[in-house]
Amino acid sequence: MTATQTPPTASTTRTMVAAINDALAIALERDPTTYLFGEDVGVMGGVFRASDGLQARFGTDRVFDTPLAEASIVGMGIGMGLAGLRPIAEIQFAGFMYPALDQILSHLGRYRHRTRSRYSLPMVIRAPYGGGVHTPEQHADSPEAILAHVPGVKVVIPSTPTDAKGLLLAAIEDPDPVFFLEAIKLYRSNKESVLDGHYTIPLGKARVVTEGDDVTVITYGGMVEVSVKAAEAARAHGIGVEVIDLRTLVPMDLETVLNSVAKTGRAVVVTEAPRTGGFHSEISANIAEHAIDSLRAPILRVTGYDAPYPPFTAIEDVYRPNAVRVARAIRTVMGY
Amino acid sequence: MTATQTPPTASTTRTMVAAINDALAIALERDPTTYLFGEDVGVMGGVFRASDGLQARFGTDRVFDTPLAEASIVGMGIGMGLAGLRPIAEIQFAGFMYPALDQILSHLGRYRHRTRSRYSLPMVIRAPYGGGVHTPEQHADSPEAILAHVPGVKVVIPSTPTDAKGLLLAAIEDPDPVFFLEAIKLYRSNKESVLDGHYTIPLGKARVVTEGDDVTVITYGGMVEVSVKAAEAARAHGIGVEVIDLRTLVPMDLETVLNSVAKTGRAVVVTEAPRTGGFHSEISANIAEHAIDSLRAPILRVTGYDAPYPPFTAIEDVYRPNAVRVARAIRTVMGY
Amino acid sequence: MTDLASAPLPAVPDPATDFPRHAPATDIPFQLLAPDGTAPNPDALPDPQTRLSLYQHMRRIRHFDERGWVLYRTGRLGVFPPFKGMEGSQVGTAAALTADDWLFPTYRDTGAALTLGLPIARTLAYWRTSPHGWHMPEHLKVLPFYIPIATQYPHAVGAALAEQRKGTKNVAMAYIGDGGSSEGDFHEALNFAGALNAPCIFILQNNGWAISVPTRTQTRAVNLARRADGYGIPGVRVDGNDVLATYQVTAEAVARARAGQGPTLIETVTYRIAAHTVADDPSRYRTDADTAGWAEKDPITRLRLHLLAEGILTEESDTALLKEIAEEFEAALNEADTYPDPEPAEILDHVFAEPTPQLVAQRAEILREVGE
Amino acid sequence: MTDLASAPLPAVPDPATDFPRHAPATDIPFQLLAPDGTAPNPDALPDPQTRLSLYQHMRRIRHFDERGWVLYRTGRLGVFPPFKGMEGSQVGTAAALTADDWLFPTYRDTGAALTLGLPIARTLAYWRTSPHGWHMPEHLKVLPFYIPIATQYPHAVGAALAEQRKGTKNVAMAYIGDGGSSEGDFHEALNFAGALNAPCIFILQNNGWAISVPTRTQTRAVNLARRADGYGIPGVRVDGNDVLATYQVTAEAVARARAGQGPTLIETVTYRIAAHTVADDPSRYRTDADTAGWAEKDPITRLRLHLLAEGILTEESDTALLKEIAEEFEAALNEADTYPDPEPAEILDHVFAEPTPQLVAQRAEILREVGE
Ligand SMILES: Cc1ncc(C[n+]2csc(CCOP(=O)(O)OP(=O)(O)O)c2C)c(N)n1
Ligand SMILES: Cc1ncc(C[n+]2csc(CCOP(=O)(O)OP(=O)(O)O)c2C)c(N)n1
Ligand SMILES: [Mg+2]
Ligand SMILES: [Mg+2]
Repeated sequence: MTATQTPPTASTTRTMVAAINDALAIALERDPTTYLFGEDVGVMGGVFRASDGLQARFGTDRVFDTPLAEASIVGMGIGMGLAGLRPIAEIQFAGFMYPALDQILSHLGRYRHRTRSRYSLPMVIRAPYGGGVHTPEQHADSPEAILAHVPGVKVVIPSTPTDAKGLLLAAIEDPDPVFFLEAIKLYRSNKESVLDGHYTIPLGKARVVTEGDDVTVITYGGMVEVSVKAAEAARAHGIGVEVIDLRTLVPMDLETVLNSVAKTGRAVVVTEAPRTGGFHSEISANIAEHAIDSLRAPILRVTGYDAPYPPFTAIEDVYRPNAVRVARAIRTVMGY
Repeated sequence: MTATQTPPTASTTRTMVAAINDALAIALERDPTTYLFGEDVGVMGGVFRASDGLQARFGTDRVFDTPLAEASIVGMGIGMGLAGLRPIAEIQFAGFMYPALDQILSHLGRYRHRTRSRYSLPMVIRAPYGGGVHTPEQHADSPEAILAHVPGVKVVIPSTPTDAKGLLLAAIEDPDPVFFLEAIKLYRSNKESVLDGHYTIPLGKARVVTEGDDVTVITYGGMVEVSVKAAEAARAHGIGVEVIDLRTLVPMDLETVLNSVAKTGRAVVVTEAPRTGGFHSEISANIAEHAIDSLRAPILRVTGYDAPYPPFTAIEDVYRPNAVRVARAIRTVMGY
Repeated sequence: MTDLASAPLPAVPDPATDFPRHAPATDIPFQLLAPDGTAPNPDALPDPQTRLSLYQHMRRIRHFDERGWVLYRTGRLGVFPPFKGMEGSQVGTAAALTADDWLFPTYRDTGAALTLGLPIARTLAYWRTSPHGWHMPEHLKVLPFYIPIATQYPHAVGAALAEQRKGTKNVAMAYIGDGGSSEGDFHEALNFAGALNAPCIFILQNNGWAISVPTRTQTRAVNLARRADGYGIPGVRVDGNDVLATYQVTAEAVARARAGQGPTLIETVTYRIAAHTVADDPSRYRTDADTAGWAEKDPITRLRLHLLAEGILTEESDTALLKEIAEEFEAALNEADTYPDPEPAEILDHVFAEPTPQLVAQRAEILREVGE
Repeated sequence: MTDLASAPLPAVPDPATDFPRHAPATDIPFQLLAPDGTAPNPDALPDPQTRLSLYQHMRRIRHFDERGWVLYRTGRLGVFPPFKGMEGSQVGTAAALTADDWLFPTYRDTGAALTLGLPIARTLAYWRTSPHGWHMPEHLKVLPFYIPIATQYPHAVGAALAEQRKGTKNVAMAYIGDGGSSEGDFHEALNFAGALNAPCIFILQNNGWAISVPTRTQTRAVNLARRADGYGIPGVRVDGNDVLATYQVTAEAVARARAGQGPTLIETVTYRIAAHTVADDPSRYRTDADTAGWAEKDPITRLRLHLLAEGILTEESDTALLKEIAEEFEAALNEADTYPDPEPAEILDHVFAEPTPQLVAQRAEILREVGE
């Protein structure tokens, strides 16, 4: 964490969504150029209550509901960013980012480049993503690989309340556009003691969650707890698993990944996105390019499948990787 | 190639765009349920003349200009597909597919799945892609990785006139949605003798362009000729390069790739898309997962960079991989 | 009425003779029946059998909605979006179609789909998130409820265009909400349909809310039917709680579309009396003052008063109807209970006509997983 | 007039006193000056200095367009989209702004950007695809020409909203074409601007064509200004070849926006006399019959006749003006010629404020490559 003017002293037990709410409040409080908007973020405080109470506190000018149109939520944010504000947009679910992909691909990542830094876009786009909580069709998508393929945007995915708060504040203060995806599954499932007040966690630095000498598991967001569970199971069998939480997909902290793989010689990548073209493959390709000599086993990918995330509650858990699947991959690379 | 009722006998020298035009004409002729539409495809015959003469021949009902709105070009095509037609849509440039990404991600690949095969979408979406010809901003994008990450759609990218025709006819006859990306650079740069009449080339089968024992180069579309040039240069230095033209990204012909890598032990992947999250990484990850034992060197990626394709003519060639860059990668893996 | 599911829909009128008047896009919604059930112009009403039929359908879908809440609370139905108060809008529009026409419903339009003949059991299966609910019956052209907002509008244009090009007289009808009308797809679809003269009926159910966002925040416009002008197509604003008026303007639009006269936008002015979904708590964003007055505009009460006054319905026949509806529903519920749970590997079914090598391998992974 | 680039734009009128009349959204475009240069209502015209200034600006951008063709043919300019015949539309709208306002031009709107003060040398650099042309001058809020269609409209809403929230009186103006008005972003932006009361002026230049697609194929609507009704905002249809009328309705809309009265949609009815771009061959899709009559509606000829008749311009002063314009242009061309070519590694500049490790490594790759 980065030192700040007013170092936080006390802390409070918070869920991830509460930590996000806290971060948004701090950002709105500290910087009058920040604005928060999206569908149902104002009066209602967001469908997950991430912005609960913020409109009442900061007014309808700073925190407001928009019409229902994601392309323009992002597009309007771009215009606000050009004009020197710091827009924070919420897209209600990551699967509803799709109407905004034109604005994202055509503009969001290109503005600094196409104006040779005359303009920058210090915009944050938050969206809940991922499965595991029996949401309706298209509410459980994990489109991070698409966003990570857009030059000029950063992609952040936290896995703990503390990280969520510090990374979100760093994202808001970043001079460039940042996607901030929040695993729905984690919103309320875990609480932890989170520092009060302002602090940031730098973008682009991975976190080593568990240390181990035998296998490196690289993952992020909602798959971190799954991977940690698998690591614990493996440890019971004497296998040391180093779980790396990337925290930031772009820029990726390749150094931490490569250092670990250099030590373990085995890598498993875990995401809940569809297999073909997921960000897991990018991680894997980086290892295959930069650490081939260390590798003692294939790089396995534990992921969703090449089908839409199923809207069929009874079988959705088959799609989303669980600790058993990760543990099997760990055993496979160990037994290789 | 696949045998057909009326096996082609004669052949004609054709550019790739002429071969595409021929394929479209044959499809429209053979199957009255095929429809061709998009911006400027009718009266004008397309900005690259891919549909030249087709409206005059098949009428304004079958071949027609739409209003300027890509989301609805795809969305309307979906509706036509639901109703049992075979829509063929042209998106004027792949970089203008972005407004349609919502329809693509939310629906195009999901219809068979969400209706349990009650409905299928035998739709083809053609678009020119890629750089090398000094087009304006956003006219040189290579978004194939995004499309390949969409479950339920196929992605085809030809590299020769003969392939373009046979693959396009196969795509049109496929019962599921297919993206067909055409490298602008190749539209008129090469001519070859292309069979007249109807033939298809099956989707999902790669083509070994040059054989070699030392290095496998996996690529597609506009990068095939670049890779072949590099392979020729390498051969002059006694290095045998096997260039594989994937032809179909989804489904990928992994078997052909793995067989080659098993033989050569070295792999280089080449695309012109941005580095992070490109389809090159998917190819690489597959090799790292399935052929680690064969690998004698890192899997190198020769690609575009993590910046927008530059609209600055004077330096755009720095961005797009050329034979020198591919040759260097070949030398690197050989010298490893 | 013996088989409610296949109860005949009212006969569709001939535009030339039956509807010489084109409902104008005034700000005041077109109405045939006042909230107290009186009809200022009795001659303008559809025939008695049509009125009764519309009432039966409204009753039937209201029962679905009411039972849905109970089933949800007892864990026998998943989260679903209720449509109470919108029966006039949903029945009045869907009833103007035949089974040969296309219906593109949103998640809110269970009632419209039921009206056109979607079996109750299948509908329950959908809201139970069973794959059976997604496989639509072959004799209908009803699409599974759309979850993403507005994307169905261009699909309807495509289906309508396909019918036009095939030379049939079939039309496509798509639903959207006040919120959905802010999305770009809404605009594009209306413009495409106008430009291509597609036989498409666009129903915009303005129910006052998009989750927590009231229509006045959604747009500065008061009259959303007026948007049609911008595409050179007719737009009609109708009282969606007046099923007779809604049916009449829709039937007219359908007839026009069948006659090759192109698309129509119909704004049905109605109200979302209930929560956004059964899991939503509207007290977080609206007060009783917001909803005041709408209960009195209930579409069922209104038509019921009228039918009783006209003698088309009696208290007795109404009671019999309710009983029949309840029986039908319980039978369907029993049927839905017999649908087996899906197999794990079904998540990979129906991705492509022929599974790719990747999908074959992934299916094997799943089977290994499950076998363990 | 000594410095054309910084020639003062006409004073902006006060809405209360100068424009009590709100131009109605009739189908007949609002006009002050007939094609023959006569003014049916001379009292309604802007003051003589404003008229002269608008003429000077039109002349100046016409020169750019004409020289552009020549430079293109001799390889000294890249492909660019000409705007001949649209000078009334571009000058009449942009002239209503000040340098504190935002301008979101499309590739077609070189003339509008020049009018607001974008230096000619920089503009030439853009069409030479030099990075110098993308770096917009700090004293202006003009964005680099938009290549993808319609996406600028929501940006303008955001910039306008930002000005509103900052409490300034600045406005944002965005251009779009008849083709662009079919995209979803058009609709969303107008609705957002209405709902949020953003001080935004939406200019829809209806020039009859979207590459090969005529407006009648693009939409069934004849009057695109009417679309404003659907968002509860004013819409004005104006003769874009009448720079005085265009200027007047735009100045009025700007004044309204500055006064907190929200957005306006202005359809300027004009014509793309020339090809889509200098590399396009319109004979593939249109005939002389299509373009017939439009040459006579030339916006420059029209105002010139009027100014000469009124004695605001003389043949002599006109000749002097042309000479001055030509000199200014050649000086700018010389300046543009001095701009150095970009360095190879510049393709990786300006992606992020701080290059990521990945970009640092990729830059090293390029430098290795180039060094070889
Ligand atoms: C593209 C998209 N954005 C957001 C959502 C989340 N969402 C579901 S319903 C809804 C409100 C829709 O309001 P309206 O269109 O008026 O329909 P109603 O619910 O009133 O029937 C929103 C924002 C979604 N499903 N799809
Ligand atoms: C999203 C997108 N789709 C397609 C294109 C290709 N394209 C460039 S200009 C043009 C026609 C635009 O017509 P209009 O909006 O009327 O503007 P005009 O060229 O007449 O000024 C098209 C289709 C594009 N640039 N962006
Ligand atoms: Mg609503
Ligand atoms: Mg135009």
